[in-house]
Amino acid sequence: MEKLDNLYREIIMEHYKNPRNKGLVDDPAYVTVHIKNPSCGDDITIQSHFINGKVIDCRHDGHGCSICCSSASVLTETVIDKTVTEAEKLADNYLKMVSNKPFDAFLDLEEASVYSGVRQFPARIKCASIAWQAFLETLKKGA
Amino acid sequence: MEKLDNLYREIIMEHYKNPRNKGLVDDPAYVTVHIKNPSCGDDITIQSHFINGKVIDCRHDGHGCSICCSSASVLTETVIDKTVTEAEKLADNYLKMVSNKPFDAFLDLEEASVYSGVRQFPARIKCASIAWQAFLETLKKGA
Amino acid sequence: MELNRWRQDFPQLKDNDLIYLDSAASALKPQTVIDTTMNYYRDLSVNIHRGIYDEAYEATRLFEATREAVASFIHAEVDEIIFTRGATAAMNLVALSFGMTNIQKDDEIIVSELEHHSSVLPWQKVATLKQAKLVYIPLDENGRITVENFKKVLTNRTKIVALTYISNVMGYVTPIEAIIQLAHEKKACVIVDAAQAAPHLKIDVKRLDVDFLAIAGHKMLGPTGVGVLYGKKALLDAMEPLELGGEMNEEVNLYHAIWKDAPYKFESGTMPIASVIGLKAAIEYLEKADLVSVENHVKKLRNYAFQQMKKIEGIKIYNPDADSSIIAFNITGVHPHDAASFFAEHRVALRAGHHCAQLIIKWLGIEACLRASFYLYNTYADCDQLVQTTKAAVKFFRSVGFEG
Amino acid sequence: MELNRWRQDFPQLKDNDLIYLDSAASALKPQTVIDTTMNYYRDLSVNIHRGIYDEAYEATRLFEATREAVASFIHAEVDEIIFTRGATAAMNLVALSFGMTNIQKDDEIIVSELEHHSSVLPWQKVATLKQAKLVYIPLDENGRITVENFKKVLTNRTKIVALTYISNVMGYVTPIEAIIQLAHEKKACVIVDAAQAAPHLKIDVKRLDVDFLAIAGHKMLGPTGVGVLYGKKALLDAMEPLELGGEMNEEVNLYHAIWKDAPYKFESGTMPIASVIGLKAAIEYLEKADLVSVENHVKKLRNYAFQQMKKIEGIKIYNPDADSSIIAFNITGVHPHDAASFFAEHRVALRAGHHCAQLIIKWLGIEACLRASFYLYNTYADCDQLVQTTKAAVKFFRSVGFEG
Ligand SMILES: Cc1ncc(COP(=O)(O)O)c(C=O)c1O
Ligand SMILES: Cc1ncc(COP(=O)(O)O)c(C=O)c1O
Repeated sequence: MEKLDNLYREIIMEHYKNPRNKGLVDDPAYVTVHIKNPSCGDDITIQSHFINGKVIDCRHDGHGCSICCSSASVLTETVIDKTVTEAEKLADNYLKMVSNKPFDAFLDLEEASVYSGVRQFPARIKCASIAWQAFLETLKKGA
Repeated sequence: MEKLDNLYREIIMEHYKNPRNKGLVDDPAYVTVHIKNPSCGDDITIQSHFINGKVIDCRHDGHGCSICCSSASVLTETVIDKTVTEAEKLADNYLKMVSNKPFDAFLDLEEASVYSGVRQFPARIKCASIAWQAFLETLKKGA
Repeated sequence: MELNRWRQDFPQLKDNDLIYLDSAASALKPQTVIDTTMNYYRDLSVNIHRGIYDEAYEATRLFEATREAVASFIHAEVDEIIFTRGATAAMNLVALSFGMTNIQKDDEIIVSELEHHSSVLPWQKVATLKQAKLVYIPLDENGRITVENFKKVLTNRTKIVALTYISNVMGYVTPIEAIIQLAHEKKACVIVDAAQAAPHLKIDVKRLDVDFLAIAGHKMLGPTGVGVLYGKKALLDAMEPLELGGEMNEEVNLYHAIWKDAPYKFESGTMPIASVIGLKAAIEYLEKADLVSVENHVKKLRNYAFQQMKKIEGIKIYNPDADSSIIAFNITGVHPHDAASFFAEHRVALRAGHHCAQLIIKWLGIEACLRASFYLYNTYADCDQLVQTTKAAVKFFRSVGFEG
Repeated sequence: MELNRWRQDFPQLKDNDLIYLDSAASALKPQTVIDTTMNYYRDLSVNIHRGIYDEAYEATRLFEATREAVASFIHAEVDEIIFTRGATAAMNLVALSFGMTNIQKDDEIIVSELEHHSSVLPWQKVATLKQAKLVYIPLDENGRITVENFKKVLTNRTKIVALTYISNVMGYVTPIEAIIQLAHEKKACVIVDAAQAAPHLKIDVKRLDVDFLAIAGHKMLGPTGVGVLYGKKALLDAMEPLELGGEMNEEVNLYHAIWKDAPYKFESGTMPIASVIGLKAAIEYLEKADLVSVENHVKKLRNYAFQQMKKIEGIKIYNPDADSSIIAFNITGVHPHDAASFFAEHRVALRAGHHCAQLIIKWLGIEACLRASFYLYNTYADCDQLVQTTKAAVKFFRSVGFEG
């Protein structure tokens, strides 16, 4: 079951059990986007705080499977302190990677790169995607 | 095309062109039943007048194909002056004959027997049946 | 027999003497449609959505691939495509949801006597329940909907215009592009019944700017039990679902629930999965065949048959100037059900009746008629057979005593 | 592998390592159902009704033969059988037509938290629109509907009782016979959701005296896209059709129309002909297999699996006392979607989620669960595979860090 070992990587489990930047803030400076995965009930909210073209903060909350919840945590760590342009490029690239589309392998996805194992589980691509999709929505709405 | 010749017999055409007992009466002594053939739009009304267990009069009106209209005319001629019991037996037997079910070949259907050709046209059985079914309904309602 | 490059793909026409001239009722199916539908039953046959195992994932993928195929076929966005059980259900959904919510007393709903029952009865009901006015476009002397006559009934109170794109009796193409533009000037919403159009015309919902459009799978080479409602995204978003159940909601509580976004909120319960999957093969077939070539072929056939039919004494043709593939006619003095039996005996499959369009039949002043309709698999030989059989029918019925 | 006399009839299980434990979502199809459906497309593929040529007549005959088969399968009269696009559509028809006409302010509608969304959401809507009261039967400590608790909510204002016959999550059989009798004493009307029951229990609508009953074809070995609504003739006669269109009317005029009698007035437009025809083969298969033998087999399998499952540490089973073929469970500390991927990798097809029955999932106090469901083609080997894979799953998830 190499495929499964490849999916449930240590970093993922670590973020699942100890999520970073979890819990929403009640601050109008944050752009909030809520996404539900209609096909399995996963439910994620992402909040982003942009200042001068930079992602100052990013937070998440919600529930769902380990892939979904951990990816929200990894997302926040990846995008915080990036410029909006960098963050958008990373998110695009990440979404391409997990959904098995051609992506830029030279762009450093940092910890998020461990989600490449999801490609072998087409039914789980959505789980790994929704937090990042929600983040892109916050970009669209507020950056 | 023997089958078609067998369907459009002279007696049938004769009744189609010169229907007997056609036109309804406005007399509460008559039992009226209206049937539509939902599958082709044929529309037939039968009126029966029963006295002392006898079919004193039977009338018809409506529109539809030659088989439908002529059979209404033939019906009226066949059942008038029969006892209710006889008429019911005839109608039962006629309906069995046209729908290709076992029927009593010794019972004299008189002119109605020319409708045996319908058996080879399953899609037309309904056409040949509705006037007689309507007559049976008048029996049920009023005899 | 002349070459027809499509005919061989239709298993029913192999080793069969059938002259199939009833495609306006239902089209025959090419082998690819049959195979695609069957493959689902044989290799998958599982439910879609929420399934994580391979078969469920694959069935879901195929199901959604049809949505993409339909969207690109009519130039819509993917989330503007709702699967229904047929064109009838699609048009009822618009009337019962959008219509019942947006129509008020004294509003006007424009329809025509060319409509199939499924395009007029739902609006008859809405008009009655809401005390709105059902307004019929006066047809011209040939029974056509014209832009001129549409202008006569369009008012500031017009809220809905529900019209057929191609009449299933007369084969007329409605000038819907101009009508839609005029209707929109009055802020009226236009619902187009494309059940007969989708198999024959390239439809571009964006160019037409149509608000809602209904399609029937089985008339465009697809399986039975599936249709499509196209609706502009903003209209669908504002519209309440009609049938409630599984898969169409995000959250269910004891006393209230939250729907998914369109199109999913309109697709409750287990969908006709096999038929939806099979519909993609039908669309691919039509795209490969190319609707322009198909319609060219069909028009040539119709014209070839018509030129001979019009010379036959003892028949009456009701739509000499049809734009599309239909010849509506009767043998004078012979009820169409009598006539249809003769054609059936000669293996010519025509439809007899009012074709679920009683209003135009009444407009024509007849009880019913015969309808021959052509499609891509038909041949000139089929036309010859129609003509010969019609001649033989006239002769036969006269010989047994029917008077012309 | 032990002998299973049915298994070989299911092409999907041949030369395949699939352990199919998702029949409560959709049953696999036997070859006869596939063939019957296919034969329609290959040999007929024409529309029904009003067709006088042989193919149309034959298609109509086959279509109506299914109605007879369904009627005899559930002991109804032929004209009490309405074909719909599924169980969901059947229950919506009752709510939107019968319910919207007969429910008034302050009337009470009894449902339960065991309902599938399709059995509760339509009544939630009727209750809201009509300002009626939606009343939930309190479930007992195991989540069961009991006659005792039903008595507690039944009042003189109860107008509708809508309950599932077999729960699709817990596998409980509702004591509907007693409930129907009690409801009728209060003149309330009972709608039974038999989507899960029809594949498992011999249903006798006459003996039950049920007013309406809904069935899903695809769960009882039949094609997708077809369901059945049974209704007592007198109730159907008094009920207005929901969807209007072709074939359901006798007469259409400009401003009013006359419907056909039931069941036809409820079947508008082109029906899912292939699926209806295929459904007959499914019923014949089940009748030949004999539902009592089937259910015996299924119960043995369920019990065999359950006895081993309950010994596995680290899982929680929610319905130890199920009456029917379902095991609802979770691996503690593991989200069911994570778990389902593991099962899928081992070719064990389970469903993960809320199974379109969120109310019972909430009642259980969980977010979602895994569901294994058994049917006639399953074997003891399938059960062993389920048990082994569950054990391996617990071990795997603990090893990568999920805590129990
Ligand atoms: C208990 C129950 N009722 C109703 C339904 C709905 O059936 P369908 O999806 O075929 O409309 C289902 C199937 O999901 C079910 O399990
Ligand atoms: C013009 C037109 N509209 C609507 C329909 C209804 O389509 P369906 O019966 O597939 O719902 C038909 C087919 O009979 C039609 O010809």
